[in-house]
Amino acid sequence: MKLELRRIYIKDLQFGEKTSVNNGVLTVNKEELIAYLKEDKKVKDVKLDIARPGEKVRIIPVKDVIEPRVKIEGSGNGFPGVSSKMAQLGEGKVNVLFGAAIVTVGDIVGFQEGVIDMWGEGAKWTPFSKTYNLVVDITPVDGLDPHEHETTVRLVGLKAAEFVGEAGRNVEPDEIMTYEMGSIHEETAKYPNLPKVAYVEMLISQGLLHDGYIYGVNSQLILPTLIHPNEELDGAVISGNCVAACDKITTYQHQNNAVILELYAQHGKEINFLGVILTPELTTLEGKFRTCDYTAKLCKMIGADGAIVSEEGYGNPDSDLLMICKRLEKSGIKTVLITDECSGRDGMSQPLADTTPEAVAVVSTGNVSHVVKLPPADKVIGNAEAIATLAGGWDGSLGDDGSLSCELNAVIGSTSEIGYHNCTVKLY
Amino acid sequence: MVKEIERYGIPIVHMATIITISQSVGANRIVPTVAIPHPVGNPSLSAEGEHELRKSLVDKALKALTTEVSGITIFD
Amino acid sequence: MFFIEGTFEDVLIKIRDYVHQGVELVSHPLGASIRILFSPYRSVILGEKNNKINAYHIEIIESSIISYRNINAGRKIDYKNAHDYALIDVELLKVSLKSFKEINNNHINLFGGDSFETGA
Amino acid sequence: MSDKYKVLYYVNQFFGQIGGEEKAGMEPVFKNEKIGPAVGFESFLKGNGEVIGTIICGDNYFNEHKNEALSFIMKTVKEVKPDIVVTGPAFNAGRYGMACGVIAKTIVEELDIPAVTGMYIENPGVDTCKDKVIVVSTPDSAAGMRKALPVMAAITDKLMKGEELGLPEEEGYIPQGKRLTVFSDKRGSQRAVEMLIARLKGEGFKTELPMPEFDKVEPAPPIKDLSKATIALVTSGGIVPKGNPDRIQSASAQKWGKYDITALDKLEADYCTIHGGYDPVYANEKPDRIVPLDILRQYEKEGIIGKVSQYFYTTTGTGTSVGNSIKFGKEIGAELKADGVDGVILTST
Repeated sequence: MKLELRRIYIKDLQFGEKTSVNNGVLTVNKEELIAYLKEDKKVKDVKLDIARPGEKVRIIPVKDVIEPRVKIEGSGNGFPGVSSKMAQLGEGKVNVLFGAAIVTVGDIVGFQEGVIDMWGEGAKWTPFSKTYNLVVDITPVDGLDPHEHETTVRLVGLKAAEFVGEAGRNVEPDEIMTYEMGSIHEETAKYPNLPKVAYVEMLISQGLLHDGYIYGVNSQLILPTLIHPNEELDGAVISGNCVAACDKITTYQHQNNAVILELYAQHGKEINFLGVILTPELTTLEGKFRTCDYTAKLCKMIGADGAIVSEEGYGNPDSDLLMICKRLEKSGIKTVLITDECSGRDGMSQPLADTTPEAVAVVSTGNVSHVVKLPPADKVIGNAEAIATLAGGWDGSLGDDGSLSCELNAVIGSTSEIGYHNCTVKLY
Repeated sequence: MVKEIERYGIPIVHMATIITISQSVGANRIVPTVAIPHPVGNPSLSAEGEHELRKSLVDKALKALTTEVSGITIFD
Repeated sequence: MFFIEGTFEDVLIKIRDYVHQGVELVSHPLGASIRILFSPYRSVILGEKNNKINAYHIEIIESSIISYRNINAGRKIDYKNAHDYALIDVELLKVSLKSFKEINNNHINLFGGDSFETGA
Repeated sequence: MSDKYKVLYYVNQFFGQIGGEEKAGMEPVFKNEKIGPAVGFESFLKGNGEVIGTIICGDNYFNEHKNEALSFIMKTVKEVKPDIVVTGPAFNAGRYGMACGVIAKTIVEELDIPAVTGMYIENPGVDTCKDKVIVVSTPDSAAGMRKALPVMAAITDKLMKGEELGLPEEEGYIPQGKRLTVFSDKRGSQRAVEMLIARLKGEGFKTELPMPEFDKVEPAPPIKDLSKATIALVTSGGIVPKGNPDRIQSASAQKWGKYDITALDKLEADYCTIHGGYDPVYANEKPDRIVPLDILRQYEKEGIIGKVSQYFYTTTGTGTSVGNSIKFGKEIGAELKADGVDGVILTST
């Protein structure tokens, strides 16, 4: 498979008459986009807003982040199986509005958090303070059940990304990234002496607000599955998870999965990258045994010498992460785990909900209970009341000057367990 | 306590209701017991029944003490 | 169905008592994100009572209690959103039950009823 | 008037220039001058701070009369009002290390005054205080004084200036066990792939999240002939003679007790539990539910086991610190060994 991600650098975002890209400035026709999104009969109202890097703007509660793109060659524009017709992804040419993002906000439940601060202290902690964000605030019609509500908000976000992405169709890219990889046999013939590496990407697969989708299939329903890295880069995997703000994998992060990109960068040099195994994180112990055994078996079947395993979430998925590690190590497959940790506000508690001596190589992407202080914003996009959720829960979290202390777990992408961000933990 | 006693070379069996391995106290020989308030008894049984139960648990403990082990071993 | 008038922690402790008596743990006691640990409600599925105590289940419930206490030290339970937490709890429970049934074709009986819940 | 910050120093009888082991029983005294290492220490503060006095106490006195010693020291601290307290360095001296650690930690916890000490990594005093006190990592003997003092002084100076300390290995102190979130120059995915490549090449790598280390003990060899073996009973279930003669704490135990059971066939109403962690009804009804003496005695009579050891040992497990449970284990183990015990049954609740 060969996929070209053709990056058009976006340097500003504004509303205007024609949805278009000119000299790196992305212009969106507000009314047109709203009208398009409201074609969905379940959408009552849509509000659009813009948040640029450096502005004293806070976005809350964030549901998902999506990169606007358009496929100009090859099958399957958008998100097949979800927002567009089914198609095989992974091949062709995609124009990417690189540096822009669609950010959806929408209250599905009252305890949602997920904050993006575009400036100052808060900006350091989220990768999405650096993107030009088109914020889509969705109010569905009354009387939807929570599942329909969630689906509606999810679909609207994806459609908005498709709509905006279309603006890049005829724009010359600034940079072309090419991702090409043949069958395992072909690649192994090319690089017979390089160690073979699989990437196991775990997905929260547990129910409402705790799901992920692969070509539209709820990951709850699958056995671990082998997927070509290009398919994920091309939009095959999307997020339906909006509780774990700090470590959920947003759709944007699937489209730009940092582990995949890093493994690709080393493919043919230091390693032979075999592919991605998507593994659901189920709630029942029997389910966990099944998926963990199956994951290890897939790694063995494709002949992996090493594997990177990334987690999504904290708590019961820790068990899956370590069970997979144990099985891989016992099969002689060298494993590196990526996880965040919950070592308490003072950093002195046991970091994971489970442990295993086989986990000798672990990358930590931060302590989800680490406290950060966020100064008051000039403007809040979304639901200002949701800030109370962030501030709630413990004493001393709201300062006299209006600043608020919150734990990293509320900040989108701060402790990304696919290693999308720079946080780590050191022992002091 | 278990580890320190075993360091003297005396075999020790830990009869415990909480046999958490991850938070392990380092016991090599473990016999799981009935419940926290009555590890080697069960008030819901008759006097004879309870005696038999305790006997069987002590039997397991003695079996553990007379068995060669190479690492954490649960006798149940 | 057992309903425990108390907190998430009370549910975990009750489960621990049962698991120590040989009751199987069917679903994991913790949620998949730290947010869920602030919930006033939690349902967990338990299975049959066996004569044999499952060391792995004990390990899970014990470390779940430790994790719960670590995370909630100094924190208040989020009662303000209790209604929404209840909704999510029941939704996650439905998925767990469905998954449990698919795996076991109902050949394992659930203990006593099906689950634990808190109310506070 | 001086705007220098005030340091109170603590040393033992030896470094306080009173005397050696023969003076180890001396009670604490306070002298409003710099003594011993305090002199050198102050010189490394570069004029930013001054040592306003030295407390000297005998190592044995401190360890044997902890409460009295601490109350004198705390009283002195309250009177002289230092900005920071420095103890030691104690190098690898165990009793001195315990004193330096306990004093420093108590001052931090009760008076909220920062404290710095110095010890060799294996000094048992390290674990008494490292979570609350900055413990500079020193060589194992006093020959390392010249290395230790500048580091202790530099850290003291930083703390007094309100500067954040860097990584333990950079600053020279023993990690306090705090896992703090910081930014790396590489994102997580890159660190993961580099770590994997290092592993695959057989090169060194360093995990960012070490799994808790389980201190394992080689299993002791099994009992060969049970019918000749002496079996001892130990419990953390808090079973004691009624009235709790040794006043063992119901939680966070500070001590253990041993009781002669030679004359008993089972544990009855004159025993009860003082354990604070569970419902005591069942244990009080029948203490054998915690310590199965009845069965063991029966087996002794039947010749299945050689004999039941003369004493059973007891403490409470709830909330008991790791340090104490290690201490109890060592002490009880030594007695069991001396009594020729062949096997131990330890029951926990």
